[in-house]
Amino acid sequence: MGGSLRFIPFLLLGLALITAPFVLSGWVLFLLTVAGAKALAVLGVVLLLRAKLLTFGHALYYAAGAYAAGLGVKYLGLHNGFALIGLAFVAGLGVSALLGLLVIRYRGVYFALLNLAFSMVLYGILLKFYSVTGGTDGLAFPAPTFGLIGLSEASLRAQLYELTLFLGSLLFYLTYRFFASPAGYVLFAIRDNEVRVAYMGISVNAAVYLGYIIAGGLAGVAGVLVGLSVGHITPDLAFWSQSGEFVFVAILGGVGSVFAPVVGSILFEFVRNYAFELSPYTWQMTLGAALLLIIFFLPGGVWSLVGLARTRSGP
Amino acid sequence: MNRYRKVLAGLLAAAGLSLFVATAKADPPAGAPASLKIAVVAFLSGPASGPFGIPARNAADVWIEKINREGGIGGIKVIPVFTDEAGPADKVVTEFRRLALEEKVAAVVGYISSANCLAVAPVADELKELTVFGDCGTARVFEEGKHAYVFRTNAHTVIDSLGAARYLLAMKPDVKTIAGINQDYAWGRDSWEIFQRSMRQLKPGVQVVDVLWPKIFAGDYSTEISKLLVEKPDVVFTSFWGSDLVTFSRQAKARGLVEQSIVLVNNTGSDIKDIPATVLIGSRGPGPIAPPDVEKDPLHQEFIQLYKAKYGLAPNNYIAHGAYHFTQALQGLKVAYESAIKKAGRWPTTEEVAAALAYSTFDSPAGIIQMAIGNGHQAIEPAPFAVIKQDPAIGAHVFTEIRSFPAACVNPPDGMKSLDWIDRGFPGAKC
Amino acid sequence: MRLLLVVLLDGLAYAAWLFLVSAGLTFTYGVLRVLNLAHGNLYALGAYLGATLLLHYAASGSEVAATLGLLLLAAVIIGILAGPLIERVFLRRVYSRDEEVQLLLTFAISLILEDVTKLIWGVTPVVADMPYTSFGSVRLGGISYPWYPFLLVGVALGLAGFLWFVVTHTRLGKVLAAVIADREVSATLGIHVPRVYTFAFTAGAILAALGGALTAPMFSLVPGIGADVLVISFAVIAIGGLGSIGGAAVGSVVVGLARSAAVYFFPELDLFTIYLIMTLVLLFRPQGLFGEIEIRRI
Amino acid sequence: MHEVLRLERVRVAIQGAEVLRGISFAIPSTGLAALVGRNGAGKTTTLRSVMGLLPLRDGQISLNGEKLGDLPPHRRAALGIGYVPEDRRLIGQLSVADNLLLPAWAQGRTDVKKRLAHVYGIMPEVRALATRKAAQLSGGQQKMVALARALMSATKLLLLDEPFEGLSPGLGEKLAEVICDVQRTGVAVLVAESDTKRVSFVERIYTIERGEITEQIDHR
Repeated sequence: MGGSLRFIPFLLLGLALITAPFVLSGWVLFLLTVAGAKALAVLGVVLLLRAKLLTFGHALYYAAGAYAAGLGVKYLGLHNGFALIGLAFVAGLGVSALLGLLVIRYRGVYFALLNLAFSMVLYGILLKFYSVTGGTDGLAFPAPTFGLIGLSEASLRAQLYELTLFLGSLLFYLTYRFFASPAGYVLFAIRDNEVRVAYMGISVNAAVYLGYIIAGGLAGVAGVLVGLSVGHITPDLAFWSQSGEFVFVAILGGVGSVFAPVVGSILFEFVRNYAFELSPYTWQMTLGAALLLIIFFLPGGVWSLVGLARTRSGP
Repeated sequence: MNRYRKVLAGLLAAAGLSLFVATAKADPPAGAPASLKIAVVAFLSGPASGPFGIPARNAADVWIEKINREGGIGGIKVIPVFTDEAGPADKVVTEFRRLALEEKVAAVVGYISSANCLAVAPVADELKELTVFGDCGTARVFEEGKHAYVFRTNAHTVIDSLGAARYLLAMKPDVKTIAGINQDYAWGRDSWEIFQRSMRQLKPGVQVVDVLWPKIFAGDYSTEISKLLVEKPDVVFTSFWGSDLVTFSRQAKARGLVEQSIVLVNNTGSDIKDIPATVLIGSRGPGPIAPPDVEKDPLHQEFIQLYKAKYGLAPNNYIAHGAYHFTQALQGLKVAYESAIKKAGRWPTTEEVAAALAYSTFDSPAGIIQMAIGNGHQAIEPAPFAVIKQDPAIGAHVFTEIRSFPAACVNPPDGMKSLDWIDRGFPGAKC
Repeated sequence: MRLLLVVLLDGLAYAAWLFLVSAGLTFTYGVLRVLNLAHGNLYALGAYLGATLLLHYAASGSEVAATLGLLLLAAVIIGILAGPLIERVFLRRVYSRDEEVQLLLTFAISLILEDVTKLIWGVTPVVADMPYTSFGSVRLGGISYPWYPFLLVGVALGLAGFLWFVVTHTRLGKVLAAVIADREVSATLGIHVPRVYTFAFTAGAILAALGGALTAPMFSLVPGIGADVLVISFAVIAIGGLGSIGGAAVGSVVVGLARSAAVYFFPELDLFTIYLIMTLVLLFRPQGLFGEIEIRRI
Repeated sequence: MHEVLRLERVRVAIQGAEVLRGISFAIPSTGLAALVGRNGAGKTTTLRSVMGLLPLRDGQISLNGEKLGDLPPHRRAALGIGYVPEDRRLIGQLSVADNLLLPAWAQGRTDVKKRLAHVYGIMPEVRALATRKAAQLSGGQQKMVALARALMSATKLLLLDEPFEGLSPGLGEKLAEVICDVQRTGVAVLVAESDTKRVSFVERIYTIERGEITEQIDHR
């Protein structure tokens, strides 16, 4: 009885999200699309944080996904949105599978640093190969087509939103299942005590490697979705400050739930935009103060408010 | 307290004046909005804020005040919405959408970074938002795409480096070796490419002895200067700007590079007092390095006075072309709106304003601006260059050997891509 | 041969600068195990205040000792104002929390300090290069070098020696070693650990500001200089080994020489050098050249 | 005879789980007592609470009748409490002499030489190790040095956490002798131990089980 009732809020939420394009302003819709897409990259950061692996270079995979698709547009003439997303996903997976072989041996601040170094090398490459990548001026992403749906270009924003919503939901659900799988539990156990996990006869490195690749693939998809929405990509996607933003949002949302990155991501986009609006000259100070407040008064991230509300309203 | 009172007094005066002007003037055209919101986007933080962003923002501020004092645009008061351009492309585009969709601004003026102009242009078309780029350089905006709602009322970057090549040959016709030092990012690459190709056309046989690519904002250029001192090129070309230019040129001066080689800067945004004497320097458009006849230009004089009165500095001495460019954008908008109103006999649509701005010609503090190329969406401007000299009489730096290359000399004709035009030997150039 | 000499001189001068700007970051990490992301902002504050003092008190050229004294004063003022404030009011409250929370806290402070600097000094470049131009120059390898960068080589060597002496030969250094090795046992021995932390963070802040102050005569100062220095010093100390002063010194020399060689022989690689070295070093020696491997606790 | 150390209904929780559940006991001056219990019974937690390393949820700890409250550890060391943790925890990169002198420096004591001579008097074998680096010592030697280091502070109370663990029988006997010597100089001693046999030399044994004192046995 209780089970079927608990399903209703989710159903309502889902309906609300799906019908959002008919209600919300274009700007809010765009913001939600970008925030939802970035939440996928943040989800990867959260996944790794569950294993106590902090990365300061996750933007590497975000940029890899975006640029794989961007170069696909430029050199292969691809315009099909699904093909571009597939390309970005494969790029995220492929690059993380390759670099993962090296970085998964490291922990703590060294893991964070090595990832940072790799991301900055990619940043340098994107900057250097000016004739291929457009350097800091970046690459344009013309409006994609979604052959199957065949909707008009006028509804592109709504399409991109729905695409991000459905694809994002699917990937979030799969990640949620991964968290609940044996490998997911291993990652969580590593957080408490890695050596004990190793004693249990479980290959820690295999679990970390798997987690790393998943996080890479998620970031790749995030990159292409943001690229498609924004319409333009620059090497800043790989810059360390972008990686810092992902960690920022992960902590803002909290690592307790797969939903937390979405909440954190949306909140961050709004806070950042309003900080710009309220104090264009000192928005960094506003952001910094907001972050301090969260660290001291909401240590579990914004998501902990949801938990609080739940316990208050009873079972 | 004092400052607060001043601001208040200014506000009251402005309000009173505009009230007076508004009542004195004829009724606004039919369908006119109560006010005209215009977004002004410029770097308010980061390294580009000092040389470009803040002067540009301040210039827009005083110029909008002036426009409002004189009755606004088409009798309608302009309300500026200032925002920071800093941040990655996704933030810049999100902010642009907020300005267009939430703030519902009538037009967006601004953008200093080329990357941001490239990112914003398609979005402006999508949202049918009239957008006038204020300062960015890349020629790609209108050479790679057509943008119905996007304009640039300043010249693109070709005039910087082609102008530098022409000025160099005017000052030192027998140049044999050149070296380049440019920041390792897109605009640094563009600048070197245009300069190098122009030199190849204008004086074949000039040898490039070295090309250095320090990281942007690297801060210290000692190593690069050592290498240039060892190589002894006739000319060192650089597209440094802001603090990088100040540091590089002062280190170059301290170490004798400025005496050994000609140091040629294609386009700068720095205080003239911070650049050593004998450095050759250019500016995108004739605002900061003004030819003598432009000095008599009443709009130019008015701009300098307004800016000085409110912000204490002269925008021309502080070589801030961003400041001039933002007034050009506002002038362009004003003239386009007013001619569209005249034509339509009522408040015009965005499309009508855009049509009026295309291929238009209007006056600005930096002289007459012609929207001559890029389907009438891209302005051309002359390219002024000068040598910085210490003037013992006034104890300050001044520009000497000022030379301005006419717009038709340093801009490609309408419909031709810049690099093709250079490689084909500047067909149609009138110098 | 002459070219090699020039490469070496430029490399060493750059290495000295790298060491001066990264020593504070590695020192703070060494004692507190917190990577201070506000390091670059303390550097910027030191640079701005140093430049301001020079412009006020040494504008018409000045002696070496007076100049260095002013710059040191600027660093001490910034360190003593900012260090205890950041450590006592903010950092202290998160020592028991995860590493990433500590990083974020310093990141938040860095955002705030960035705007504080802008509000105080504005955005137009501040230039105070009198020492760079007026301390004279010397001809080496056939080209002219100003004295100031070589003065910095001397200062860097002096600072490295001073830090080495304090850490290994004084009671203070031994107390620091005890706190680094075992915070809890140190407390049971009667060491006032929180005070040591405040002291160490303040010392790190002074070092960061000193790096900036000594840089002020060489660079022109604009908003954002801190972020670049943070990333560079981060890379330098990662190469040397986090928390190791000696490592920072060696890392600086490696990066300094490599960058100088890159400018001379592979100018296209200039941008990459530091990250390439960092990647290579971390791949083969993840703890850095002089870092210690942290023992995993069961 | 007054009590040097008294615990009254002390409750301590670690990560939400209550480990000490209302412990009360006392050690008289010049007393020599042991706290015996299995692993996880709460011995280490008791010693750490006395040292001020863990906050009390409830109850009181007093030294010579004065309540310690939430006095931080370094202040307790200055009051004359010495503590030898279970795993020695010397500062490996410092010499033995430096390890011994750390407490004196930290507390700003003026009688450093006298105190050092006093400790060397009780444990002459440590003097011979003075210039060696702590990390280079054998496990047994490290135990002795850790005890000597605690003695530098312990003018009133000495806390030892499983000092006999891993020691050879011969060294164990020697340690017991030193502990008795310390007690004779007027310092109260509390030893935590899992095996009653190893602490046969003490005057009083408290048995601790699941965070509660279950038994008190007085010798002599």
